[in-house]
Formats: sequence, structure tokens, C-alpha cells
Amino acid sequence: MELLLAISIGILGGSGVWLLLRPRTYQVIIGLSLCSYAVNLFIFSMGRLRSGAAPILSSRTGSLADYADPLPQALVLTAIVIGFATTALFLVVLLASRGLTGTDHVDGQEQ
Amino acid sequence: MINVAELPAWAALVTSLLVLLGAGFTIVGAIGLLRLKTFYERMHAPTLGATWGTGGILLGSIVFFSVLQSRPVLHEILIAAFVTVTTPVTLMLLARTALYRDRSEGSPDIPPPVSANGKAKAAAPD
Amino acid sequence: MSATILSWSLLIAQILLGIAMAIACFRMVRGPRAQDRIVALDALYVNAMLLLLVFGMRTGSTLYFEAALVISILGFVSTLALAKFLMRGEIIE
Amino acid sequence: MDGWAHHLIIAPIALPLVAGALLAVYDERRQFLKGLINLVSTLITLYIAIVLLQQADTSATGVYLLGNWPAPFGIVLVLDRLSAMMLLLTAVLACASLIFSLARWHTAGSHFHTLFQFLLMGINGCFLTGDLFNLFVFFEVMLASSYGLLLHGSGPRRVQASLHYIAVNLTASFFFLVGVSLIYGVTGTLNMADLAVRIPTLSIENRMLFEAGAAILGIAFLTKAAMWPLGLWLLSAYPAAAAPVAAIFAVLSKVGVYVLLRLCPLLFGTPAGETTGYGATFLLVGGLATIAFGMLGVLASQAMTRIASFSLLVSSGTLLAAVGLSDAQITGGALLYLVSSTLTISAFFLLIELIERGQNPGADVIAITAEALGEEEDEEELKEEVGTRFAATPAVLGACFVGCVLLLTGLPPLSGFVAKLALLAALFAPAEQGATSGIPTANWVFIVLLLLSGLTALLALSRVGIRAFWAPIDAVVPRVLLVEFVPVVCLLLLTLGLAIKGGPVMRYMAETARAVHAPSSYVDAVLTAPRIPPAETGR
Amino acid sequence: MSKDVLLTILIVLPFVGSVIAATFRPNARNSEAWLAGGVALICLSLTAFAYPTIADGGVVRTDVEWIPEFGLSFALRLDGFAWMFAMLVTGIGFLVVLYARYYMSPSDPVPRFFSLLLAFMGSMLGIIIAGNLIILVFFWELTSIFSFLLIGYWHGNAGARDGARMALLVTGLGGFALLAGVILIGQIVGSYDLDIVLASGEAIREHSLYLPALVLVLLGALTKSAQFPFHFWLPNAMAAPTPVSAFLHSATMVKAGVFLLARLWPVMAGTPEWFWLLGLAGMASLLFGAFFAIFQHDMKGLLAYSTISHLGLITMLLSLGSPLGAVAAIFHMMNHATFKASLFMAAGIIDHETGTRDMRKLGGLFRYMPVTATLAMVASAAMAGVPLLNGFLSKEMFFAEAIETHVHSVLDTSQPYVAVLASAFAVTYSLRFIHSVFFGRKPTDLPREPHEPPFWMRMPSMFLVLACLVVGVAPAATVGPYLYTAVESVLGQRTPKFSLAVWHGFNLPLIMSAVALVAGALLYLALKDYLRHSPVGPPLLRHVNGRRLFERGVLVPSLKWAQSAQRVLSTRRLQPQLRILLLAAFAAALAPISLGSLGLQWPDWSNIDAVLALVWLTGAGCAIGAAYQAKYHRLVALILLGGAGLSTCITFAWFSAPDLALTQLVVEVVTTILILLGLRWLPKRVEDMNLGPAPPSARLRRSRDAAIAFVVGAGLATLAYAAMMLPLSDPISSYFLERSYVEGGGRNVVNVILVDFRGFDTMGEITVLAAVALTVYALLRRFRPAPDNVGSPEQQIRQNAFDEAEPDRKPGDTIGDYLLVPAVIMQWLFPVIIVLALYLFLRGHDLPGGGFVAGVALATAFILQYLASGTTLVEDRLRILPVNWIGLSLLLAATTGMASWLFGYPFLTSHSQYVELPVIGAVPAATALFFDLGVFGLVVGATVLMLIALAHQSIRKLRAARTTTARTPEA
Amino acid sequence: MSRLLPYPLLTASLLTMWLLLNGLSVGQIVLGTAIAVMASNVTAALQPAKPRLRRWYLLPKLVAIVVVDIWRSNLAVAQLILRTDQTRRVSGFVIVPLELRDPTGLAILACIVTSTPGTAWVEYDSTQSKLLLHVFDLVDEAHWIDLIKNRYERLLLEILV
Ligand code: NA
Ligand code: NA
Repeated sequence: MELLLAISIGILGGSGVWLLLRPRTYQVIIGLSLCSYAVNLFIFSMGRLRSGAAPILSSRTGSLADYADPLPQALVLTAIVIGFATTALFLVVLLASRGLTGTDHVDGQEQ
Repeated sequence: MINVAELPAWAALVTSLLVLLGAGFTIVGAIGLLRLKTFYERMHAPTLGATWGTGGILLGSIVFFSVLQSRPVLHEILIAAFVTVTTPVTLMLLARTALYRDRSEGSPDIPPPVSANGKAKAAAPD
Repeated sequence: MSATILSWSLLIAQILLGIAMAIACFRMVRGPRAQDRIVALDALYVNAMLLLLVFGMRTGSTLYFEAALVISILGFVSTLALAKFLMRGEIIE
Repeated sequence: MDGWAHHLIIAPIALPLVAGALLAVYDERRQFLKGLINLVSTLITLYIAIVLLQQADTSATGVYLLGNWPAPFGIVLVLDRLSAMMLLLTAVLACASLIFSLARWHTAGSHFHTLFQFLLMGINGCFLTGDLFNLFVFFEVMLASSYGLLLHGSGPRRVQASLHYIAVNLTASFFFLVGVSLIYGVTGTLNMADLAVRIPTLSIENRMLFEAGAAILGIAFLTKAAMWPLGLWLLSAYPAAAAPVAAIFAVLSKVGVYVLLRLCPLLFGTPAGETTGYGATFLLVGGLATIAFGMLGVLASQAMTRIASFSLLVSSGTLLAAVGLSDAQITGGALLYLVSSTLTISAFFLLIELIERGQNPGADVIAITAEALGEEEDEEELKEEVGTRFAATPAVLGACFVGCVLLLTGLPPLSGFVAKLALLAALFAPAEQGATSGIPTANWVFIVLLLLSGLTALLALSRVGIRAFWAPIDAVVPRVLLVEFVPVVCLLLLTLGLAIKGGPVMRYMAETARAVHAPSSYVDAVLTAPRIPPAETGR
Repeated sequence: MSKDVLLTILIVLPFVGSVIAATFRPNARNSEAWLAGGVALICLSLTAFAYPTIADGGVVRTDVEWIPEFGLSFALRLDGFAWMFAMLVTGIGFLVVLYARYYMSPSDPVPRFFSLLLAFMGSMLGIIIAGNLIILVFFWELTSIFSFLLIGYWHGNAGARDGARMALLVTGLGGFALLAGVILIGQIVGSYDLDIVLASGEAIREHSLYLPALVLVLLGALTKSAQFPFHFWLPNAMAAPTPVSAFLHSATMVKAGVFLLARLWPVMAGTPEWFWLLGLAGMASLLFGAFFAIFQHDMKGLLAYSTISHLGLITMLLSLGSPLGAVAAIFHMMNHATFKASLFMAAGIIDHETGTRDMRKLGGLFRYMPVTATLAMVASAAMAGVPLLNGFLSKEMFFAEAIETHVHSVLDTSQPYVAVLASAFAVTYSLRFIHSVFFGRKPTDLPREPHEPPFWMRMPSMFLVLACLVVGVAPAATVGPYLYTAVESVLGQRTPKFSLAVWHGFNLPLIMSAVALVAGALLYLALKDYLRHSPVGPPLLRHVNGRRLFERGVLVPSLKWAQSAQRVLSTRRLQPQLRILLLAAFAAALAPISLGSLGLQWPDWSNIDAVLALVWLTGAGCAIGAAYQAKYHRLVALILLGGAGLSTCITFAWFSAPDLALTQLVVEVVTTILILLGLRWLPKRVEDMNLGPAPPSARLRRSRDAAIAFVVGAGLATLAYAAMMLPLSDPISSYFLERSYVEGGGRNVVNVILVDFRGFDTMGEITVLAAVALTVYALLRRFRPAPDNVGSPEQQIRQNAFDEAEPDRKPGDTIGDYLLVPAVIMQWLFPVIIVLALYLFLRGHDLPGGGFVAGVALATAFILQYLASGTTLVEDRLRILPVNWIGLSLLLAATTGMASWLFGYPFLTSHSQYVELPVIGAVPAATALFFDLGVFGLVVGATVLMLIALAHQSIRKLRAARTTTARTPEA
Repeated sequence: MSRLLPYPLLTASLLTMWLLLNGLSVGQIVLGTAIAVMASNVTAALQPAKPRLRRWYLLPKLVAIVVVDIWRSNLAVAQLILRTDQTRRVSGFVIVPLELRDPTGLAILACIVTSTPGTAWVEYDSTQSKLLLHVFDLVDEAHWIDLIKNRYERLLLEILV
């Protein structure tokens, strides 16, 4: 499973990076989204993979033997929220840039 | 998977049947999505998954968890209700959209607007 | 025995759903028209929801129910918006 | 530290948070009230920063266990001399740029005050936190508000610059996340002090992954610290920012430096086993390259804002190279340089706007209002032609400009000279007592670049200064409000004060540097900080 | 008054005077002069008052601790040498102030002039009496700055600006070098204290760092003293007001360099390096300065080159390393100051009275201003080295030293000849200075009718000429003891015997003098007519123009080359920046891994779940498809992005993260809507089918980017795989699992981490959201769409046109019918989603859910209504006020955090317990719930604000037309 | 009462939903009621059209018919999809004139038609009250018109008003 997830992370990240390097703002924002999926999965994978062991306690205390590592999950949640916020911001900035410069090239002018 | 063994045999069989039924309808719908030739035909295919595909699996889930937890677990009904209400919305909007796009491109075999009379038909495709 | 049947059925069901997802993905990538892709995305949502439900049964856990519930009620919002965008060029007027 | 005083550590974060939230509630039409709330909050933050500085200087490392969870499990805030110094620096810059903005800039767009307070919260959080992921969060708070502030006033140039700034910083944030999570995935902890303890025990495979994570993290910090060639974003972002925004941004790039200064000795200090000194050479070379690049840029620039931005690069490069040399004496000098150069560039950004207002009266205002008026009837307008034409305005502006030149070139009598002196003295000092090897080549290169950077600044600044102050025949006396002069003059006076009080200041810096390079007390303080006994829970 | 207070006053008084002077009215010439003159006179008297103490080798010291960390104290120190210089500076300073009172025109802004002059005097005094090398450099740099400001005093004149800048840059360069050199000396000696340094000559000369230190110090001294090859700034500095030249370029600024050389002579002189470096520079300056001086037409230009030459003489004397050379150097410093200051004043008077300084235009002025002419003649004679004047005495000493052998070398051998030649040149230019101005034809086209200046303007020059004369006639009786004191303080035990007599007998130096006088006079006769009409500069070297060289060699390249280098080394384009960033990160990650093997074991293929593989087949297909389609088919890319997100969501669920799956889902939905809202404002992009294959450059660029994408992706995958394969030992998260329920009061450990263990992260995270939402709002208030997006989208235009054309339809019917049925369903879903949101919120602490998910869900409910009914209709019926949601929720979260202070606990300490309620029974209540409520509200506010602010752009035109007063999203 | 409960049926449904999600207990009933009342009051602000159920007891009948019809259509469409020869089947559009004009009724009808595999609601024209239907297996146009009008529309007209 680890290999599968790692490859998935790589594909998401690679696609995202490819788009990040494109000249159109829209490509960049899609790239940022794909990268953030990749990064979120990456963070998540740092807690190692456990199936069917959601960290929701069924007794008073639990241990890592029975539950998946909750910390990376919490980190991913924070990262998702921040990623969402920054995507929104980037979108609005690219719209403003498009409105003010008349082009959707990342540099505000066609090369 | 820990709990699966605790399930009585009848319940296990019923669940299996229902789940396979649901999954079967869903995959048939998917095949339709793959095989059918026009958009309007393909549009029908996913409804298999959204109706009895979902229904089968939800019923399976109800049986499974109700028996497992020895109490009626019915919240799956909500999913059924929501899917029944929401999937058509998307489909009818999409169908109308497709009609508009096809009309504006002048595709053949597309019915004219329901309300259009002759003059408008020639002037505006939609 | 029945447990084996059940776990096999669940696995087969999951695989079928997975194939259905892959097909939907094919339709999304292939098109040919935007409406085809949106229908496929909608189907993908439904398939994913079913996959989560079966997964819940496979692990004997109801923890994934909410995710399925949320797909069933909110998943259509994005496909709806996509459809409206195609029709009107703008989603909120 | 008992009672309420103990909670003072979190005040630099909590106060701006509350003030910012409060400011968001008030309508844009209540600008005066908003300005007042912001000012009061910023002044209190300044006061708290002073108190904290004294506290850090006199008592042991202060540790604040958030949520009363012990380290390394919960998040901790750590107050030592270094963080206290950075807090004070930030508070000073904040006061200056806020007062400056109250003359006219704060009305150039919506929610300036809220974003300003959030920015303070973010910066202060970065300085105080002892947790790697929490650092990321505060980085993001800082960045998110900085995006808003950079866009403040709108206009094509700012928007375009912001687009690049955001894209680069988002990418860097990805690296931050990858780095932090990889470090967690290898060490199992996020607490910086705990990391210092765990690193020496890592197995070989783990250590390699840890180093990879640290290196990726380092790229994120270096991007923020604007190391060449990762810091090119700064050159379009800072000149585009509104003057008070650029002034407070002067400290943003120092956050990256701060983090490196904090983490390098902590994670790669002497007890770190095999990883000791990791990446130091890279920092050194990168820093030197950044100085050289910044120097060239200063030389090549015709516009003052660009000179200021390139000077910021020079300053960053100097600090990075100093961090790379990882020597307590050099760090001491570098800290003084950090404070001095940040104050300088901040004052310079403020001053430039006043100077350019005279050269091209109203142009800036018109550009901004045109953006505003092109659209909506309900847009706020900048108060046009703010300020009075004082007869002494050109003289004061000229004197302030000379002050900035002295600081940027490292000429006496302001603190720029003392800072350069401190760095040079440390660089010339043989690292090991009794070493016959003399001065290492790296130090020589550093020295030459340091001197040359002063000279190039002199070359460029004299060029633009002459053009601005001496060449124009029909120069218009710019309209400048007193509140716009006050922050510039105060910042410059502060640098004079730093020079005059060079003794105690340098003692503080040296103590700080010593503590930074011997982080065991930091680690002990964090890991042994007692939690307040929890009350009986209902379960 | 104690002597150390004296030093403090000496240094502080000029600066205080400077500040006061700056505050006077612009036309206050008299009061400025009184003030400045008073300050100079007091300083002069104070210095004189200190003489008894230093007369027999004593030293006055004062020490104020400054930065003990570097052994740096603000030390002042007055010995004989410093005393001599201080007398010169304050004395000539006083005379210059007096002169300037009459020289400056009433229209000049005099406060600046006198203020700067006083500050300069203070700085110069600082150099002289510094008792610490760093303090010396400190004041050294100040003189550079003030001289810049003084030279550029008349900044309306381009020459003044350029001259000032050149002086600043050259002396600034020297200053930086000097600082480095001085620090190096300090490191060698272990102290910057002058007394200690002066006592450590041996150690310095023998240290391995002697050469670098020497080079750096000489750079400082030679630039300051305008010595070859740094001499070129001085002639250009003549654009300064003449009093400035008289002060700076005779007695002070340029003397600082040779002062320093003399000061450090005991510790640094005597080595071959010293001899060669200084000797060459001095000799070149001496010879070329004199030669160039002949061919200047500007009186001040001539004096400037003469100054270079005379300072070259001093430098050469110091280079010899012999005590007698040092004596001659010190003596000549004094003499040169007197006659040169007087000559500058004379040149200024002539300029002032005639309006020109061009010697080609001047002539026959003797009959108009005989007194001035006489004074100038005497001073010129001193400059030329005519017997019975002070210049003669030091020149004789120079000749005597030149014929002495010091170091066997070409340089040493050539010295006598060069000395005579340069002296001959000096005679020539001195003669020219006098003859062409005061004699010969009467000038015809002078700007003004010349006459004698006021007495008090002549007086300073008169005083100085008198000094030249008196010293020249009776040196031993007048200047002798003071010179001895000065020399002794420099040379200490090595002080030689020397006699200050006018007549030393008929010896070689005397012959050399005579030869020089005769040769110089003959040369002048030969050149007289040529010089009357020639262009500026000597015949062959006319094009060797220092200023042009400086501009073409330093200023222009510094700009041009730096600009091109900067262009190469940086970019303003985004893509290269991102490329660099990505490659840097890749390289950074690779560096440690290349050191050894990661011990990756070959994966166990049977371990791969077929279902998840299918899910990721989907995800990867969507991701790659999105990457492929994002350029021309934006909507398709967005759809595919949704697919990739869904795969991510299933993965989270698969590996035990139901909370993440939920969050990913709701964020997915909102992101899609957000981007769709934005898509409307992007330009249409149609794939041009006729475009042939891409050009090779584009293909190359794409392959390169594809390679970067591949390596970064592969790197990320490798890191993830490697880390996942390693066991994680003792992570801090086990603590959370143990305490989540017991101390945090919740079963959902992830949620307890978010709102309790690491609630502080969440606090920051919602602040980010708030900041972004407010930024979005602020930016969109100023939003201006591109022209091609202003109108309605094409679809709407067509559909409305159709409605228009049909007789029984009205515009809007198409959209009305389109949404007729969906809108009903969407409306009824509103309360359902509200209930769902509350459900997700309330269970969050124990089960998957929580404030964030609930908040986004609720926001979606609002958006759904906007989608169904349009902005106008919804906002007529619902008041959402998202900004208030943001502010108040953030306040709630913060207040919850601070509430724990009341109980003596740190920020965000939570408390949880069961509350017994009637009928309902025990209800779990944790303070963390309030915090989560803050999160919930903030997320609702922020999400709604962003989406609605975007949605509002579509109706802006409409709204503007209606001139409604409603404010954007609060409406 | 009507101010507190503007849409009693909605409130009841929401309460049911709440209880389905949270399980049945006194506490949940109290909480669920409060939430349901609150949510329906917020909804009232949107002023959705208020459907009038005249013969609500016919609803179960409708549901039963629909469930069975969907089941049958599922089987039928599944067969059609899996059939190797797709060319034999003809699909096409049918125009159905409708008497039902109540938006809620139309919404229910649309859900039924679209949920049923094989038929899809494509376009509705409010001015002429005509519905354009797409039928997957169009053998007889009249059959489909009859199905919609007699099997669903009539029942709906009976239930609503
Ligand atoms: Na019509
Ligand atoms: Na259907």
C-alpha cells in the first residue's frame, strides 16, 4: 500500500509542479490545488498507513497499537484549511490581475 | 473486519446479496456510461447507480449494522432520500444544458425548443 | 463460511465500484463534451459514496457514514454549479 | 513568574488577535475609531515587548505551555533574549509604520487595520513559538496578512507583484509542510527542543531522511529570508507595496533569518552528533552570493524603492552568511546588524514615499484614486493632498535621507557604523584562540563584500540622492504631515541611540548570541517547564 | 578646568555650534559668523591653553567607555603633534569663518554653510585628538560626509554635484578600507587604543597580517590626501565655495591623510612595503601634480594640483622611514597649510571682485588691488620655495633628505632629480599664478569692475602671509619649540637633532633650490604665451582627465555593468523563479540522500489493495488529465481536479482518517464553486487547430518543465515511501491517544488535538482564513474586469435574445424555466443542510465532524441559495453579514482561550465535564466546544464572504445603475 | 404557532432527520426539536412556496409505485445496456403537455422521472406547460406520455391541492 500511495503522491505532485511552471494563471491555480493534494497526502503518510483504525477512542484511553496516528491527521486538517484559503486568495488576485492587465499571463504581459 | 464474523449467517447472506446487487447495478450503469453513443443516452446510465445501486448497498448496510448492533440502524435512509432528491437535479440541468449547447451548434436530431414558433427557430437556435 | 462469503462479496462489490470509478474517470478524461464529463463526475461522486459505505461494512465501522452522507447531500452542489456554468456562463447571477 | 505576569508571554500574540477581530467588526466608515484601536493595541504591544525584553534579560528562559499541556506534547511559547529582541524590533517598526499610515495610507483600502494586527500576530507568533508546525501556522498568518497588506491600495503594479509573491510563497509553504512532516515522520516530534534531544539518537536511515526534511525546510526559510536566487520575489513585491507596508515588511524577511538562527544551533549544534554543522557552508555561500547580488542590484538601481529592496537583500545575505559561519562572536555582531539594518530599511521605505511625493506631487495619490474611482461610487478615496507644506520640509527630508545613507553605507555616527564594526571585528578575530592559520578565506570574502556593499550603497545613494535633492530646479515642497515625519525621525534617532548605547546593546547581543549557540538551557527550560496541576475533571 | 574636560569641550563645542547654526534665519550672515567665529576662537584658545601640559612630551587624555565588548572606548588624546594640528585647524578655521562672512553672498543660505563648516571642524578635530583608532575612523568618515555636503553647497551647479560626489566616493572608499585596516591592527595588537598601538610597532610590522593592514590603511590615507592614483577628486572639488577650499583643501581634509601617515609612522614605517607603496605614490603625486598645475587656467584648479604635489612631497618624505624625513614632513604640513590657505583666499577675493578665476581672462589686477596682490605674491613665493619664506625651509629639508640614501633602489636614486624637477614646476606655476593675474594686460571683458575687498576679508590672508614671512625669517625662534614638541610626540626616542636655520651654508640642497628657481622661471617664460590661449591640461596628457576617467571607468560601468549583471542574475518573471525554487528544493532533498542508501526494500506487491489501486487509477488519470487540459479546457481541468480530490478523500477514509475525508469533501465542493465564480472573468481561450507543431524553443521549455515535474514528483514519492517504510519510534501522538478522553474530554482524538492539545494551531489557522477573506473582500471592492468580460456571458445573451424573439416569452424565461424545478429542491435543502451542519458540529468532539466541516457545510447551504435564486433575491431575504461572523467568532475563540487566565491556567486550557440537565440527563460540556463554535462561525463567515464577494462582481453594473446604498456582501 | 412553526411538515421532517442521525432519546428529541424549529424559521426567511398537501395519505402509494417502477426500469435499462447490439434500440425525445403547474409538484415529478432509469426530464416550458422528455428506449411515444400523465401526474394533482 505504501508504494501505491507514494506513487500517487508523486503523480499528483508532478502534475501540480508541471502546471505551476505554466504561463497561464489558471494553470497555476490548478497546479497549486494538485500540489496541495500531494502535500496533504504526504503529511498524512508520515503517520504511516493504518486501515480501519480511525483514532476515535472506544475506551477511555488508547495507544498507537490500536489506532492510527492522529497527529498527522490534525496537521493535514490545518493544512487543508490554509490551502483552501490561499487558493481562494490566489484566485482573486489572478482575477484582479487579469482585470487590470488584460491578460491571464502570470507576468501580466504576454512574453 | 473484526465484527464480520459475529454476524449471523442469514444476515451475512442477505447483506452479501444486497451489496452485490447494488454494486452490480452500479457497474452496469458504468458500462452504460462507457458504451452508449450519445450524451442523451449516456445520461441515463448513472441513474442505475443512483437508484437501485445505492438502494441495494444501503439496504445491505441497514441489515448489516442493525443486526451487528442489535438495534435498528436506519440513518442510511437519509442517504437514499438525499440521493433521490439531488441526483435528478444535476441530471436535468445537464440535459437542458446539453440541449442548449447542441441547439446553438446546430447539431442534427435535436428537437426544437418546446415553445418556439417558426420565425424564432430560424433566428435563434434556442 | 457466511463470513467468508460476506467478506468476498464486500470485496467484489468494492472492486466493481472501483472499476465503475475508473470508467467514470475514463469518461471524464475522454469527454467528448463537457456535459459528458460532468455526468461522469456526478457518477464518480455516487460511486465514491457507495465505496465508502461498503468500506464501512468491510471494517465494521460506521465512522465513514458521515462522509457518504455529505457526498449525498453536498456532492451535487459542485456538479450543479458546473452545469449551470455551462448553461449560463456564470453560476451566480 | 507568577500570576498575570506569566501570561505576558502570549500577549504579543493574543493582543493583536483580539484587536484585529474587534477591528473587523467595525465598519470601514469608522476609520478614526479603527485607527485609534490599532494604535492603542500597537503601543501596548510595544510596551509589553519592552517589559518582555527586560524579563528575558534578567531571568531565565520563559516557557509558556499553551493549554497547560507539557512539552513536547502541547505547543510551547519560548521567550529568550533572541525572541524578546525580535518582538521589540517588530513592535517598534509596527508603531512607526502605523503612525505613518494614519496620515493617509490606512484609508486606501478596506480592512487595513485588521490585517495589520494579524500581521503583528503572525510575526510575533513566529518569534515566540517553540513548535515547528505552529511555526508554519504563524508563518501562514504572517503571510496571509502580508498578502492583504501588499495588495492594500490595489493598482496593477501591486496586484501583479502580489500574484508573484503569493505564488512563490505558496510553493515555499508546500516545502515547509513537506519538511515539517518529514521531520515528524522521522523523529516523532514537532517540538524544537525535543528535536534537539532526539536528533543525536537517530539511526542512519532516519538521519538521512531527517536531513532531507531539514534541507527542504531550509529552502522554505531561505525563500522567506530572500537568499539569492530564491529571493527574487522580494524585488517586485517590496517596491510595489505601500510605504508603511514596505516599512513593516522590512522585518518579514528577518523572520526567515531568525528561524535559521534559532534552528541551526539547536538542531545542528555541537551535541547533534553526525549532523553537526549541517548546511552551514551552504548558508555561508548563499549568503555571500546574496550580498554580491544585492550589491549589484543596488548599483544598478535608479529608483529608491529598488535600492531599498536590494539593500534588504544585502542585509539578508549578510545575516545568512553570519549564520553560516556559526560563531558566537559573529552572531553577536550580526544581531546588532540585524536590528540596525531593519530599522534603517524600514525608515528608508517610509522616507522614500515622502521624498517621491515631492518629486511627483500627487502622482501616487492620483494613481490610487483612479483605481478607486474607475469603479464604484461607494469607494473610499484617499484624502488628496494631505499635509502641510512646511518650509523646513526639504531640509528635514534631506537630513533624514543623509541619515539613511549613513546607515545603509555603515558610516558613523549612526548604528550602521557600529554594526559594521561589530561584524568586521568578529570576522577579523581568529576563530580559535592561538590559531596561527590567520583569517579564513571565507571571512576575507565576507569582509570584502561587506566593505564593497557599503561602497556600492554610497555610489547608488549619492546618485539618487543628488538627483532627488540637489538636481531639481523647480522642486515642489512636498506636502507632508507631522505624523509622517515623526516615525522616520524616531527610527533614525533610535539608530543613533543604538550607537550611543553601543555598550549595553552589544552586551545584550553578545549574551543573546552565546545563548543561541549554547542551546542546552533553552532545551532544558522547555522540556522541564512544569504544568499547572490540572483541576479535577468531571470524568 | 581640568585638561580632560578640555578635550571633551573641544570635540563637543563645534557640533553644538553646528546644530545651533542650523536653526538661524537664512540671511543671518552676521550672527552666523559671530557664532562660528566664536566657536573656532574658543577652540583655539582651549587648545592653546593645553600647551603647557604637552610641551615636554606630556599627553592629555580622556576616556569614556563606549562598547567594552570590542574594547572600544571614546578616547581623546592630545599630544604635541595633535596640538600642532589642532592649532592649525582651529586657527585657520577662525580665519576662514571671518573670510566667509564677506565672501558669502546675502542670497546664499548661510545657516547650512556655517553649520556644516563647524561640523566639519569638529570632525577634523576628532581625527586629530582621537585616542582610539576606531574613534579616529569614526571622525574620518564624518569629514568625508561633511566635505561632500560642503563641496556640494551650491548644488544648483552640476560641477559642484559631481565634484562632491566624486570626493565622497573616493574618500568613502578609503574610509571603508581604513576601517578594515584599523580593525586588523586592533586584532594584531589586541587593542584599538592609540597609546597601546603606538607602543606595538614591532609586533605590527612582524605580523603576517602587516601587509593587508598596511594596504588598507594606505588606501585610506592616500585617497584622503588626494595622492596618486586617487588624486583626481581634488581638482573637481574646487566647485566648492572658496572658504571651503581654503579650509578643507589646505589645512584639514586633505591633511587628514598625511596626518594619519605621520601618526602611524612609528609603528608602520621603515619596511620595504611602506617605502615602495608610499614612495611611488608620493613621487608620482609630487611630479605630476606640479606638472599639471602649470597648465590649469582656473586659479583654484592650479592650487588644487599644487596641493596634490605638495602633499606628494609630504608623502614621499614620510615614505623614507627616516626620522629627519618625518620632521621635514611635519614641518611642511604646517607650512603648506599657511600659504595654501592664504592663496585660496586670494583666489576667492579675485573671483569675488572680478567674477572670474580664469587666468586667461585676468591680468593687470595689481593696480586695482595692490594689497591683495602683494599678499598673494608673498604666499606664492612661499609655495615656490623662495628663501626667507617658510616653504623654502621645509623644501630645503626635503632636498637634503632626497639626496640621502635610504633603500637601495631606482626609486631612491631618482628622488633628487624628481625633487628638483617638481620644484622647478612649482616655481613655474607660482610665477604663472602671480604674473598672469596681477601683471600684464589690463583685462577687458571682466564681469565686474575690480577693486580691493573690504579690510576684514583681506585680514585672514594677511595674517597667514605674515605667518609665512615670520616663520621663514626666524623659524627657530617662532615655530621651533612647537615643531619640536610635535615631532617628539611622533618620533619619541627616535627624535633626531635638527636645526631650523635659514642658512645652512652653501650645500647641495641650496644648489638644487637655485637650479629649480632658475629652471622654473625659464620654463614660465617659455610657456607664457602658450598658456594664454591653450586649452586646459598639459599638451600630451590633456586627455588624461581624472574626472572623465572616473566617470567612464567607475560611474558608467558601475551602472551599466551592474544592470546587465543584474539582468542575468535575476528575473522578474514568475516561471523561472518557481523553477529555481523547485529545483533548489529537489537538490536540497537529494543532497543528504546521495550520501548513502536509504535501505529501501523492494515493495511487496501482494500488499496492494486492488480497490485502492483502482481508486488511484482514477485519481492519477484525473490529475494528469487536469495537467494536460488546464490550458485550453479550463472547465475540464476543474472537473478532473474534482476527480483527483475525490480519490484523495477516499484515501483518507481508507487509512483511518474520517475527519480528513469529510473535510476534503466539503473543501472540494467550495473550491469548485470558487473557481467557477472566477472562471467567468478569465479570457476566452480557444485552441487554435491551425497552429502547427510547437516551435522548438517551446518544445524545449516544455520538456524541461516536464523533467522538473517528473523529478520533483519522483523525489516526493521516494521521500514518502522511504519514510513510510521506516518504523516511527515513540512519537508524541501516543500522549494524545492516552489523554484525549481522560483529560481532553473527547473521543475523537483528531478533534481534541485541533481544539485542545494543539488548539493554538487552529487559532492561527482561522486567523489565516479571516485574513484571506478580508483581503479577498478588500481586493474585490476595487475589482475591475477586463473589457471583454464586462458584458454578460455569451450564453446569457443568446438565451435572452431567444426569449426576446419569441412572442409569448419575456427575457429571463429560459433561466426561469431552467431553474424552476431545481430551485425548489435547492430551497428545501437549505434547512436540511443547516441541520446537517449542526449535527456535524455537535458530534465533532467525539466522532468525525467538528467546527470546520460544519462551517463549510453551512456556507454551502447559503451558496446553494445564491445558485438557485441569484444574488438579488437571496439578499433581499437573508441578512448574512459575513464580516461580523468573522470578527465575532474570532473574538469568541480568543475569549475562550483567555478565559482560562481567570482560573490561573495558561491560554486555551480547556475544561470538560458532564453537566446534569433535567429530563435530558448528563450532557458532555467542554470549553473546547466554545472554541470550536468560534471556528465554526469564522469558517461560515469567511467562506460566505469570499464566495459572495466574488458573486457580487456579476451584479456590480446592475447595482451601480440602481445606485443602491447597500454595501457589498453585508447587503 | 404558525410563527414558531411556519412549515410544520418541514420541522417534523427535520426532527426525523435529527433522530435518524443521533438515535432516539429524550435529550435528542429536545435538542432536535429546537434545531428543527430554528432551521425552519431560518428557511422561512427565504420564503419558499408553501406546498398544500390535500390528500397526503396518497403519498405512500406514490412512493410505492415509484419504487417499483424504478426497480423495473433498472432491470430493463440494465438489460438494454448489456445487450451486445446497441443499434436495435432507438432513443429519442417526447413532448408531454402537463396540467401540473405547482412548482413543488413539478419538482416531485421531475425527481420521479429523472430518477427512473430510462426517462429524463430535459426541458420544461412554463409558458406552455410542456415538458420535453428524453426516453432511453423509445418504442411508442404515446406510451410514455400516458405513463407520465396518468401514473404520476394525476396522483400528484390529487395529493397537491
Ligand atoms: Na418574448
Ligand atoms: Na432517469
